[in-house]
Amino acid sequence: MSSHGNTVDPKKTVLWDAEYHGHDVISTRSLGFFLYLLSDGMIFATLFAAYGVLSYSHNYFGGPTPSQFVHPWYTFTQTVSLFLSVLAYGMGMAAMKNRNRGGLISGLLGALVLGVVFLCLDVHDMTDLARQGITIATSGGTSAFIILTQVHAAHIFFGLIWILVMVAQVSSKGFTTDTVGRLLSLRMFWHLQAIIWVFVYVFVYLWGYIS
Amino acid sequence: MSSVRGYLSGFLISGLLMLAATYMAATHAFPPFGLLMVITVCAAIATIAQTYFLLHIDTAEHNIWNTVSLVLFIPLFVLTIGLTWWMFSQLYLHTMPAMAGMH
Amino acid sequence: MQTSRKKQLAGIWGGPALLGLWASTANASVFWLFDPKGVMADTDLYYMIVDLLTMGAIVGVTALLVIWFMWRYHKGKNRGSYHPEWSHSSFLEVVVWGIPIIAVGFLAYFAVRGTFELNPYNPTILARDTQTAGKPVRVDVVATDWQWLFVYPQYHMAVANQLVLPEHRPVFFRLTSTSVTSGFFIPQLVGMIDAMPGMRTKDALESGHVGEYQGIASDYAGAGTSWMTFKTRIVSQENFIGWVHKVQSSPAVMTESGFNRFARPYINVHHRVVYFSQVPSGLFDRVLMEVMRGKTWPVPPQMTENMVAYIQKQSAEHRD
Amino acid sequence: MLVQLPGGWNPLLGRLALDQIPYDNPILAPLFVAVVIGTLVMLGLITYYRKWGYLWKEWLTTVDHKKLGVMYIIIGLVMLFRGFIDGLMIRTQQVWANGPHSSGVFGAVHGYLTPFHFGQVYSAHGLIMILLAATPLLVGFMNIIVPIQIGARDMAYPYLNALGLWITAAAAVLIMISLFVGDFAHNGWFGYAPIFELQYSPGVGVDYWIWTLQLTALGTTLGGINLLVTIIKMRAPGMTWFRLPIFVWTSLSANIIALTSFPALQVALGLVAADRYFGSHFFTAGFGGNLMLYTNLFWLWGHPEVYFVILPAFGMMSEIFPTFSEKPLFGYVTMVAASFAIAGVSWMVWLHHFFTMGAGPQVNSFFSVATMLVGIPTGVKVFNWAFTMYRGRITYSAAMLWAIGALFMLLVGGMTGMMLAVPAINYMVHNSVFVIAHFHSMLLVIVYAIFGSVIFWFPKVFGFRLDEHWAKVMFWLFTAGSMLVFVPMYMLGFMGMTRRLDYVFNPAWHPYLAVMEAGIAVYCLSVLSFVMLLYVSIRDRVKNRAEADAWGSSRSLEWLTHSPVPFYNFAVTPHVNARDEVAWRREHGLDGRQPDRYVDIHMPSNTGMALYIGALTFVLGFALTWRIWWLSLLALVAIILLMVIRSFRGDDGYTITGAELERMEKDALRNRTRADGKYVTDGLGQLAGAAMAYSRNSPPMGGNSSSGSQSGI
Repeated sequence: MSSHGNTVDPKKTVLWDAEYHGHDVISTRSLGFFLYLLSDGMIFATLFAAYGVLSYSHNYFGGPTPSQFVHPWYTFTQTVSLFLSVLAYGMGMAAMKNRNRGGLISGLLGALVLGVVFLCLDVHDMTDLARQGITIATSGGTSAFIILTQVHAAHIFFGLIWILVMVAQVSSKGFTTDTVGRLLSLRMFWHLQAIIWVFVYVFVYLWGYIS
Repeated sequence: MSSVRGYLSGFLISGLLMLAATYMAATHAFPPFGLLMVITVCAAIATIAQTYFLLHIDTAEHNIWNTVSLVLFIPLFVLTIGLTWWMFSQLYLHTMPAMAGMH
Repeated sequence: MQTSRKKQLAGIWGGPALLGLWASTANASVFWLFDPKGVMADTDLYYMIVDLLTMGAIVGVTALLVIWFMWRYHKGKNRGSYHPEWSHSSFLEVVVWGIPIIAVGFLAYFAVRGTFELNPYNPTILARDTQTAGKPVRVDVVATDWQWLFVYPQYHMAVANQLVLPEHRPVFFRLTSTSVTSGFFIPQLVGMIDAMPGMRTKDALESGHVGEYQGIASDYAGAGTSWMTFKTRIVSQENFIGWVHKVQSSPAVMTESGFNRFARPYINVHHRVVYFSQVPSGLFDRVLMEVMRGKTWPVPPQMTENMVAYIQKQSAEHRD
Repeated sequence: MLVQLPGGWNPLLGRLALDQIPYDNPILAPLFVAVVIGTLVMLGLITYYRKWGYLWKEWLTTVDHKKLGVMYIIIGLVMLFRGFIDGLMIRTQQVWANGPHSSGVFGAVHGYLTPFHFGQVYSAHGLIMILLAATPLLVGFMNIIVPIQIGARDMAYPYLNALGLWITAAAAVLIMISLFVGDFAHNGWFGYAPIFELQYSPGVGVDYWIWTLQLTALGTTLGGINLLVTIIKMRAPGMTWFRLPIFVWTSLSANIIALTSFPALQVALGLVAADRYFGSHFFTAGFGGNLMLYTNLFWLWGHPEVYFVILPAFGMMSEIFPTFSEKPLFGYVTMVAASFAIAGVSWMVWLHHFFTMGAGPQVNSFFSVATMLVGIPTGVKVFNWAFTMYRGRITYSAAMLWAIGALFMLLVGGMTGMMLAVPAINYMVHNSVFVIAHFHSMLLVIVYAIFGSVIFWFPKVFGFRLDEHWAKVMFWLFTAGSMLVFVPMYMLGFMGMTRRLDYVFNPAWHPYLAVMEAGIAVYCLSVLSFVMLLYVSIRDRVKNRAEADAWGSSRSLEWLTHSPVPFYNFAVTPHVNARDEVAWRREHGLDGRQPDRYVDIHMPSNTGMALYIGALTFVLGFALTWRIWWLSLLALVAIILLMVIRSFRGDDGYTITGAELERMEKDALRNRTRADGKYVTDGLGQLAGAAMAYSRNSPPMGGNSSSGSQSGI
């Protein structure tokens, strides 16, 4: 605010900063990725808005509603496997802190396997629904239900590819600025999927089941 | 924070809350509206626990911008969902009188 | 500077030319929005004037202020003193925030009041109108691709592409569409409301001015939108009764299967008006429900690639 | 899972067939020939002058934020021209097809465009002007100026920046291809449900529209993240929040909007795609869909998007006014607050685009009042600009004229905007040409600000000023054109004329439409004068050579470094001491002082990867449009593979030593004082090279095989 001071001594004023090397690379990276994740969160918020609008009883067009086709305990196993996957990833990150490469890789592999379990359960659920004639084309309500859950599943799918890539990178390169930065970004990505799953699970599966 | 204990607490809190919510929903423990309230509370606590223990959102200096941006985003999520739902509940009320209120 | 002055003159010659244009056609009836003939449109104009006066005052003063600053602080002309440091004034800050806040507060009051007065589902302004005489007329409006069907349930009759209403009687519309969203708009009588497939909106109007007014499909609905117009005639009560009798003696009748034919895509280039002396009761609700159940009247692929050819085909089919 | 399609489909080519090429269309076929010849001439010239290598090394693979910004602006200007031609076609159709006795040709009953073709023209016009002209132009300026204004050496993610550019370019190519292969959507630029459903739009037009929009959304989101992180993390020492130039503040608020709102667009379009490809029922009238949900989701993005494009324009005006008033901006803090107030309120107003939906008076009242709130900070901004001129010393240079023009346009647009915010008025003018005139007034604010900025910042990027005389000629012609087109349009709005009429049924409107057509002719002259402006300026570039501080009264940090800006922006990171650093240094006699010592700096390497991925997104969009499933899958897998490959290779960048820097800086200073200006005198290629006047022989390359010596990209 007091930028226009009266007297300035040209010899004492700092005009250039040769020693300035900028900012910490990893935190700059993770901020950018976090912003991406938030915009991804907005995608889910918009999908939830759409789901809310399309989950009135007339939106199911007289057809099956989630209260008829959701099985809470089945989906709970999905919840458990996703949470365990996230936990495994977290254990891997704790190992990384101790520069334990083997621990990290086993954590990643654990997360991978449990993520695959989650995805298989989801695919099984969807094919089961399709067999009962409940598809994306059944009614506006089922369209919203299936898109919302499957967009989440698609995130899991791409996360799994990324985990695979990171397993390969950590094995070949070890801990570099690049790999550590990416592992941190992936951690945010993976953990955010768990947070979003809480909403999907509670407000789409459970609420759909009870209403 | 990014310790084994943090991750375990995050897992246990959210896992148990989801277990409770699933149990109550599966057994229809309360009337629908009360049930909705209860599972909403479960979801809220689980989300907060996960945000804190897993995403490490706090006011530490290297995280501050992540926290700031999250705090700025949350009202937008609420506005997006809330205003849309309100708008369409009103629209259904006005244009589909026979259908509205059958949520 | 000399040359730029000339250009400046060249640049603003358009102003007087436009004023001349305005003057040449400045009989009010060209400006439909300034020449309302119904209670609803009257009220719309009232709010427009309130808003224009408020905003015009602020914007006008601001524009003059800017022009004055531009003249006074022109570099080298030495008309105003130069204060290179001056960039803050608490008083002015309060003023620059205060004026818009007051103006917005003032207009917000009118905006909310107007929204309720002109609420298409229940316009309170109609209830307050003292000239109202007689019981309301009800009209069910069905927008198809690309015609209007006006059903008069009280008289068990329907008219395509023409609306005739008695003066001094409130008219209540229910609107829906068979295909895509369309807009119902009679500039001199009532503002726009969407006619949406699978949904039922409402609107209302009342007019004390006998005459003929243009109705428009205000929302883009596909190839035939530009021709999807209808004349609205406000007639005296006696003439209205006479007209109703005329329609009721028309040979054409609307049936359920007839409606399915009627709703097929049709570009009304010849401004065809059809009177249907009979209409199955509950047609409006049935159309609404059918559309909700997924009935559509699809547009054939590429049908409008060559419009002349399509119109010929359409005429050859002799559809009604 | 996939829907049944009307018309043919085969596994190899999808819906693509020879009869999808409109070779018999009397308007498109000659245009197609012209485009082909033009492209061949361009390619021939590049080959003849042996510029392929230069083009590849300096532009196609660059990650330099300035060159990327220049390319954004070139895309924007080209698409602005395309959009203008569309506008010309719309105006010509309306003035021709007026009244029942008007003639018709080319299969149209009246005028020369069939309704279906007319629908495509105005849909393309709107989409192009908003997303492929205004947005790239503004993103381009943010790209060029923001990093220099905050004293950064590049963006936070140079590679992501290039990726954003090439995805935007892919979107531009996709919409241009739709002219010659297949057709475009006729549902308006924002789309109407359910008119874009397969029953009402069976062709590929809507699919082109979906994927073009998706690509621009993706590109803009990437750019938005990049600018946000750059502003938050890359500021020079001493550049505290309240020393940021207003353009940086408005860029920050604009990109917050972009980041938060574009996902809504992606969802809206994704759901349209689900309807069209998988037969879901989000926006159908029947089967439990809700067609207004589409409108809701679209404007959930659409309205914030309006502020995304207007806020940077406000920032540009806030830079131009103080410079040519020789005074700091009045009410800096208020200006910042106003920008964020606009950004914040932009999330609560979107329903005013469909007041006529009939959601009831409570909903309409809420959104009406919220909309009016936007008027408060906008009004504050206008007053602040006015008081910046007050007690100043105003020079009416061309840039200042454009900024003042923008101010007056904003007054008109703001006033009519406050009318539209009142539902009682909105019911009468919604979907009328009054709305068109209103938002064109607002978009003209952006266009005026952009042309002002082109003139204002041109010397910073290219090292010489644009010709003032022709810049003013263009300004007055453009202003006359705007008057002639949009004043009658407002009048027609009061007459009740609705938008998108391909046949104008009321002959009383004809004189006004004729005046608008005349305005279009004047606009054409202003386009010609823009070409003339470029020609004369390039011809006289030596005479118009610019100093570091091109206007002599500049204020913010970008004017500290040389004009043109060297590829490393600042040889030594400046230390910021004041809000308007350059003005502060000038006032204290510190201007022109150079650093006394140079240290090594680190720069990112060039890479072709972004270009490849951009090209693949085009392939993906094209394949999805035509439902060529194998190609879509191939493109998607290739994109993922390229990303994985790049992540394995990493980007180590390269180092410029202090000694090398010192030599380049000395050269720059010598060049600056040399009268003959030799380094910008040989041909147009060198003109573009001006921005690289200090560059090393060739920047190191990664991403292609020719540079095996590099450790990474």
